[in-house]
This record gives sequence, C-alpha cells and structure tokens, in this order.
Amino acid sequence: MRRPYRRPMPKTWWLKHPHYTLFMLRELSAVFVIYFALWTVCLVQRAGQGAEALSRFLQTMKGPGWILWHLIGLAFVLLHTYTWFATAPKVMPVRRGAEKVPDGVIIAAQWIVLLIVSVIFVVLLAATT
Amino acid sequence: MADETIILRVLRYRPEQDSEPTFQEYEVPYRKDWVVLDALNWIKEYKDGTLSFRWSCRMGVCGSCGMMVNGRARLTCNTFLREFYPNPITVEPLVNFDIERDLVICMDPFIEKLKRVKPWIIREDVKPVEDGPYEQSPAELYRYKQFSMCINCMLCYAACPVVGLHPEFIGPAALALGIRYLLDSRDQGWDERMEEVASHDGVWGCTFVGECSEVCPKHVDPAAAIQQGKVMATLDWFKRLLMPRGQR
Amino acid sequence: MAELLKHDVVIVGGGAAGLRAAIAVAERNPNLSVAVVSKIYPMRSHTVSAEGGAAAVIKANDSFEHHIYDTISGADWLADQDAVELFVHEAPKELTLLEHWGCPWSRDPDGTVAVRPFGGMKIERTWFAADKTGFHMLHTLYQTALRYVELTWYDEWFATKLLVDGDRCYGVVALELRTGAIRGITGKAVILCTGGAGRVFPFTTNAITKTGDGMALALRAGVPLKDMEFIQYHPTGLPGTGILITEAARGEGGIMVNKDGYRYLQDYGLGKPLDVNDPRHPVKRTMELGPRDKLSQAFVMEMRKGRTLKGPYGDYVLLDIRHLGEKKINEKLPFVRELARNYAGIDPVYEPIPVRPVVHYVMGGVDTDVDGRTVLDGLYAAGECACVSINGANRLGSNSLTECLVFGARAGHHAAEYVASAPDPNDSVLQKQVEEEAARIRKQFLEKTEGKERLVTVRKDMQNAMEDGVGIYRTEQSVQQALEKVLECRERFKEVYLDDHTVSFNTELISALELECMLDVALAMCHAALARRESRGAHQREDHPNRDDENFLKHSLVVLRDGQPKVEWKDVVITKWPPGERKYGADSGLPTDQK
Amino acid sequence: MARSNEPAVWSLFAGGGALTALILPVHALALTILLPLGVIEADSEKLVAFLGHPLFRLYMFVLALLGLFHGAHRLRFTLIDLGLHALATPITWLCYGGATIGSLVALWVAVSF
Repeated sequence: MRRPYRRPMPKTWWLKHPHYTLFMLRELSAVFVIYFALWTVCLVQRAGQGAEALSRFLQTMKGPGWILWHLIGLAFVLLHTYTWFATAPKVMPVRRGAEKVPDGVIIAAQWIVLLIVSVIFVVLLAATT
Repeated sequence: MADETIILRVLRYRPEQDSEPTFQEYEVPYRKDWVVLDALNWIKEYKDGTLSFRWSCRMGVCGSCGMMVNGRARLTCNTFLREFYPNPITVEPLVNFDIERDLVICMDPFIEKLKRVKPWIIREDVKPVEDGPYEQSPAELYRYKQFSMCINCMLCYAACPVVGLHPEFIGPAALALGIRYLLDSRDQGWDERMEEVASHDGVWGCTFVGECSEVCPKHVDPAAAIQQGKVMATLDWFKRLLMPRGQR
Repeated sequence: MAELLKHDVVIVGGGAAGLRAAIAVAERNPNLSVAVVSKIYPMRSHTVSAEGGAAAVIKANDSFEHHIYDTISGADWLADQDAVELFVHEAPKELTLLEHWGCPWSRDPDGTVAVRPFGGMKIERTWFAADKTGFHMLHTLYQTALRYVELTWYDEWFATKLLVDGDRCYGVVALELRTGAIRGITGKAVILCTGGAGRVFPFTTNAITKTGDGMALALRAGVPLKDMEFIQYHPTGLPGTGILITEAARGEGGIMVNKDGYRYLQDYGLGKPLDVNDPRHPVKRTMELGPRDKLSQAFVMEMRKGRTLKGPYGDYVLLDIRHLGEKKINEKLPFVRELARNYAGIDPVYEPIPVRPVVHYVMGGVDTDVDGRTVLDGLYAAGECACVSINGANRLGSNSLTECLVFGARAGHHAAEYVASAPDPNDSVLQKQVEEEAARIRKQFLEKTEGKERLVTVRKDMQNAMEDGVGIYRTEQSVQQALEKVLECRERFKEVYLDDHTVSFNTELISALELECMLDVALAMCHAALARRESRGAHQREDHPNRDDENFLKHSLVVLRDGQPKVEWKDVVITKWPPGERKYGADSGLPTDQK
Repeated sequence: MARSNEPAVWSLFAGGGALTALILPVHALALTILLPLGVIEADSEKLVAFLGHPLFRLYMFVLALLGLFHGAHRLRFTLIDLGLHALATPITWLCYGGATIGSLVALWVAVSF
C-alpha cells in the first residue's frame, strides 16, 4: 500500500535560509529601480517647468527623510549591481577555446566599466553645470 | 573516544501507521570518519531495522542518498558527522517531494520531467555506425560537459523554492540536461527540445534564486545552464519573429 | 489474485548491460513489449561507479589481434577464444554507438575519441570520459532508453524468483518496494543483468546493491554458475571504505610505492621501473600497468615482508600521482582527486594516496554462450552477472564496460528473435508459482513471530569468512573453513528475525532477500575454489602454486543437483592462441620504441 | 508544451538589469543625494540645460523604459512567489501595464520638454 505524504510549503519559505532572504532582498531592489526611474522622469519634468521649479524640487529632496530614503535606495541598487555582476559569468560565460575565462575576471571587468561610466557621469554633470 | 556519541533526529513516516511525519531520536556512536549515511546504517543494522532510506554507491556518484541534513539538501554519503559534532543532526527527506516512507521520497515527478526535455541525441540523419564516431573538438565538448555531470540526486529540486511553489516547473537538473543536449555539437533536436526548454514550465519558470547551484554536489551549476537557456530561448524567439517559418 | 504483468521480454537489472539489452530488443523489434525490472532506479546502478574507461580498438596503431592477445593472456588462458575474438571485433561498434547516443567521450585535439592505457595492455585503447566513464555511459544509456516507448519501467522492483514452466523460463516474481506487492512479470525471455556480487566480501569497491541476485536466481533454477572461484581484487582501493581509485591513475603515470618509497612491483616479475620523468613512462604491460591479479598478489607479498604501511584499516601502500601535476590531475583524474579529498582526507596533488587491494569484480557468473543464452531456454544473462567467458581467470581493466554493451546487445538481439518462435506460457502454472513465492516471503519474513538472529551479524560473519578463506591467496584448508562458515550462516539465516513487518518500502526485507542471494553465491564460490587445485590468475592456491593446464584448462560449473551444489567442468575454447606463459615487463613482447 | 513569449519581456528585463546595474549607483548617488545636498554644486539654469539636453532626455526615457520593465518583471515573480500564485494573470497585466504606462509618460515628458 501507498500513502505518500505531501509537506506544505510555508508562506515564509524565504526566511528559512539566509540565501533565500538575500534573494528576496535582491528581488525587492526592483522597487528602487522603479522608484529611481520614475524619480528621474519627475526630475526632467520639473526641469521642463523651468529653473525655479527644479530648485524647489531639489530643495524638497534635501529633506533628511528624502535623503535617508534615497540612501536606502542606493543600498538596494548596489545590491542589485553586486548580484547582477556576480551572475553575468553564469549567464554569458566567455570561452577561449576549451578554457573558460574565470568568473572573477568577468566580474572585475564589469566593475571597471562601472567605475569608468560613473566617472564620466559625474564629470559630465559637474562640467556642464 | 570510543564512547562518544551523537544524536540523530530523524523524520519518520510509515504510511501504514502514521498520519503524519514525526521525529525520532537515535543516539549513535560518533566516529570522525563516519558520514551521516554510516550513522543511518548503524541505526538500521543494530537499533531499528524499520528505518528506511535509499543508498547505493556510498561514493557520491549514484545520487540516491540525498536528504535534508540540518535543513540543507546534502548527499549523506559525503556529509561527515564531524561537521556537526557535538551538536545533534536533523535528517529529513528531501523537501519539495512527497514522502513515500521515512527518508524515501517519491521520484515519479522527477522522472517525468527528465523525459520532457528529451535527454537523448536527436538526429535528422543518422550516421551509420560503420562510419565511426562523430568528430567533436575538445572545445565543443567543453561547451556542454559541465551540464552533463548531473547525477540526478535531486538536491537542486529540494533547494529550489520554485519547485515547491510551482510543482509543474521542470526544474534545475532536467533543464540543465536539456540544455546540455542543446549545446552538444552532435545534436539536431533544437526545435523539438526548445518546445519544452523554452516553455512556461521550462527555463521561464526559473526566478534565478541560484540555490540549486549552491547545493549541487557535482558543480553542474544548473542555475547557469538555465540562464544560458534563457538567452538561447530569447535569441531563438527573435529569430523566429524576424524570419518567416521554414527559412530558419 | 493479482494479474500477471505481461510483456514479451523481461530484463532484470538497469545497469549498462540491462539498458543496452533493452535498447537492443526495442531496436530489433519495435512491436515487442519490454519490461525493465530494477531494484533501484536505473541511473543508480553500479555501472555509475566505473571510472577509468572502456576498451575497444579504434586507433591506427592498435589492432584486433593485440586486444585479443592482451585479453586472453590477461585471462591466464581461461577465456573462451571464440568469445574474445567476437567481443573484440564488436567492441568498437558498441562504443561508437554510445558516442552516437551522446556519450561525452574525452577527445584528442583533432576531435577524434581519445584513448588511454590500462593495465595489461600492449597498446593504449581505453576510451574514457575523464574518470567518470561508467557514470557517463550509464546516463547516456538511460537517457537514450527513455525515448523508447516500448519499454515499461519497473523501477524499484526486486526480482526474487525465476518463473520456469517445463524447460523454459517465462519471467520473474518481483516485489514492488513502495507497495510491497509481489507480482509475476512475465515474458517469453528473461535477460539477467543484475551485476556482480562483491558484497559477499566485507571490503569491496562495489555498491551495496551488488549482491549477486541474478546469479542466485539462476543457480536456484538449475542453471550453472561458471568460474565462480575467480574474484578480482583491484589493487587500489581506499582503506576503510574500499572506494575505488581507478586504474587510470596508473594509466596516466601514477606509481606504487611501499613504506620505504620503493617501487616494489619490480620485485614481482613485472619488469623494471622507468623514472617518472622519462618520456617513455608509463610502459605498457609493465610495473604499475601489469594486470590486477599480479598487482594485488604483490601487495600481499609485500605485507608478509613487513614492507607495507600500517593504518587503522589495515596495511596499505601508496599510489603517487603527484608528478602528474595539478593541471593534468584536474583534467584527466578529477574524480580521483575528489574521492581522495573527501574520503582519504588528502589531496593527491600534494600527497600520495593510501591504497590496498579490494574486492572489485567477479569474473565468474551465469554460464552463457556468446548470445547470452543459458542452458535454460528463454533465460539469458549479460554483464558482470554472466560468464561468457571473456575474462577467464583475470579480467583486464576496461573490458567490463565494453562487455556489458557487446553482450547486453547480443542477448537483447537474440532474445528478440527467440520470443517470436517460443511457445506461450501456461499462465495458471506461472500464477501458482507467483502465489507460492509470495507466500514464502510472507511466511519467512513478514509474518514470522520469532527468531534470534539479526541480519547484520549473519551477513558480517559470512563476509569475514569469505575474506579469510577465499581471499587473494587460498588453501584447501582456508576454503574449507570458509565453506563451513557459509553453511553455518545459511542455517542461521533461517533464524533471522526482522524488525520491520510492514509492506511499504520495507528495505530491511530487501536486505534479507539480498543476503539470501549472497549466501548462495558464496557457497558457489567456495565449492569452485575448492575444486580448482591449481593457481591461475586471480585464483591462487598456495597448496597448488602452479597453473595446471593438463587438468584445469577448464571452466568450473557449480550447479545445484537435488539442492546440493556440485562442481562440473567444461572445456575452454582454444582457437588460435595456445596457452603460454603470461609475461609482463621487458619480455612481454612489447615494442621497445613506444611513444 | 508550447514555447513561451516570455523573451519579449525578459529581454527588456535583462537589458534593464544590465543598464541599471551599471548606471544607477552613480545616478542615484549623484542626482538624488549629492545634488540636493549641494555636494555637487549646480547652477539651476545650467542644470535645466543639462537635464533638458536631448541626450539626457533620451537617456531618461531609456532608463525609464528598461528600468520599469526590469522592475515590473521582478515584482511580478516576487508577488507570485510570496503566495499570490492564484493571481498570476492579473499581477502580470498590472506589472507590465504599469511599466508600459510609465514608459509612455516618460516618453511624453522627454518629447514635450
């Protein structure tokens, strides 16, 4: 005779192991990606209304609540970046003949690109304003 | 030294008498070179012959002794007691599967999923055996080699929350195998196999938790296989979109 | 009363031989229904543990002649030469088929299949998939077999008895593990592919499943077991666990040293060692690439001289592959490294591996012809559980995986033809046998109310008796003692009382049925070892230290007559290669200008 | 089983993931924190010119499009994995619908500057 037993999956499965929790946090970074994208749309929209509107907007953003919120967002975005770069060698492995380029090399290369892009971004921003 | 012992908390479920699983504790001699499987065998041989579990090769290649050890999916033949001593060890059947009895899970869904990805070479033209083997360069071999190392131990299914949440998900091991054949230079079954691999239950079910690769005892990295499968499926999808049928 | 589960061909065992046979039947005649009955899921079969490779002539520098000669001389001339010839000729085709089915054979840079040398070979001819050849072959076969809808999979069904009506075999009685149901699975042909019986011994490379089930089933049905005295000890197992360190480690250039760091094999007629840095090292059919029986025997001699190392699991010597370097070890022997790290606690890149001889393979088995046929019509056998024989007194490394394919396929093909003309069984006769067997199992194990023996003690006593009496070196007295102990264990087995009396996934019951098989196989081994009063290959009788072709160039056959084991004899088939002296080392007829 | 049309959204998700991983750290730090705090000093008029530059508006639109689809995709699976499996279809419509609307708004902002 057979009577297989099915164990239910608890709703809190993502708290059962740090890896699952980290995964959930990684997925939640999406909220901030959305947020920053929309925030940028707002920024440009304000800029479209003129210098004064833009100043007022930035003034509001100076509030400690906003800054804290953005710092949290930045942390999540960095988590997103870190995890995204870490998975790149899995998604798109690079091979030279039979040899696989080590994951570390691919990950480091991405961070170097990020650094270059970041410098360009800041320089452009600082130089034109 | 010889008197040292360790506690094993083992999940028991006997369908003929239990309505649900319960834990049973066993005190087992502690030996530095014993693995969890050795301890289970000691229990079965000397204390309680009613404890059921699967095992065979005891050298980490047959894939039958996977269980949850302290909540992690492990091969019990290469999980040493010394990793936990002197703390007790909890042993449960792999999660995300039905329990047949004690530490034995029901493998039927896995076998069905294995078949779905058509894990065999599909050829339009079959080379006569007299003409000898196909040529395959070492580079071509290494494209899929890693994904051919799966021992079907199913630890990845126990580690994958998607398998638990959506039982119809084909899952890490079977998908990695499907992708192994897609990447094999001798295979011509791309279209046929893609129907499953690139289906909703296939690679697209995966949310890339990545835990399958963490627990894989053979470093198959099914998560990588599945992500590469997504890239392959995406390129294929655009190709089909841009090119009329029959001209691919 | 449960209906019979009817098929055309019933295959028992899901390892390399069983799966190859299943595919062969399905390819030969797609209208046949094939049952694959396996006590474990097929991909768990012990084929999975084979490491080094599979032999077949493929390279231009090799020839069938070489492979035949290596096999026959390795077998100490006890192999049937017609069978060896046929085996060698079909081997490349079978390995090529595996390649067509997707087996990831390791490759040379030009894309052709790579080969490596193994013990006892004049020319390197072992195809390999790194050092997980058996694993890759088994999974390739299983996955390929999954495409055949003609196959019905009885996974985790344990065959307990052959169904015989008159002088023909018509199926098996089998127990479904998860329900405990005992059913008849019938067909006009049965192919036994249940593997070897290494678990008869306490220290073995073999998986827990290798309990000689098919051999015992055949023996009980009156079919002889052939050459059961020949037990192969593999020279390099890990002490304690018995986990195999593949011969490929030596094929790639690994050396064996005693406690003084001395390459002791040179003292045992295996040639002179070359420096490991010499480009000609390792020399084939020499030193570490001698045959397994000689290497294991050399270990015992070293031990008697006190030149082995002492460890908690007995004496051992060292297998040193450090000079190969990390890159080559990772590429060619990754599993060796993984196993040594996990189970010996050493990294072979930096330290030599402790090893000792360990029971690895049973050369003997169910007596068959080259088509896998036994004396019982409708009953076939292939793989380790069969004895064709191509392995004679000592199997060459990497011949057994190929053997599973060649003779699995031949048995499958022949069975597919045979069932077309075989008469239908009488269902009620079979039904009755099923009921009797079910009743026996219930009565003897599940419904038993008392008994003073525990399974494990009987098993261990049997295993130790076999190791002590029928080990690498034997005498009349030692075998006689083992035989008496085995007989005593058989008596005690009747007193075994199980803890588990339930039906659903009762693994203790399976262990009991397996022990019952092992006791029969052990008995056959003892009788054969007593009867062969000579030393040949893996059968070394210290009271009869020489080979005796005059009296024993014969296969032993153990057969049950009125329930009593009797030893009979059958001539070895000698065609073109008259028995000669086995020579290894410098005088092995080896070309001196090897690459 | 049929092939899924998931590649349509997955390619946007992957593109968005790559773009945002690369640019969002500096983008968020510079624009949402350093700029309001005055660490990066900017003249309002010049800033308007910078933000209104066609290239920045194009960048804003691409960031919005890819970022929103990236986020929507993840949000969709997260909600389902948290136990809303039964609502998979409406969640899917909601997430990608939202991303589409957001992208259209971004396009309008970019064009109507």
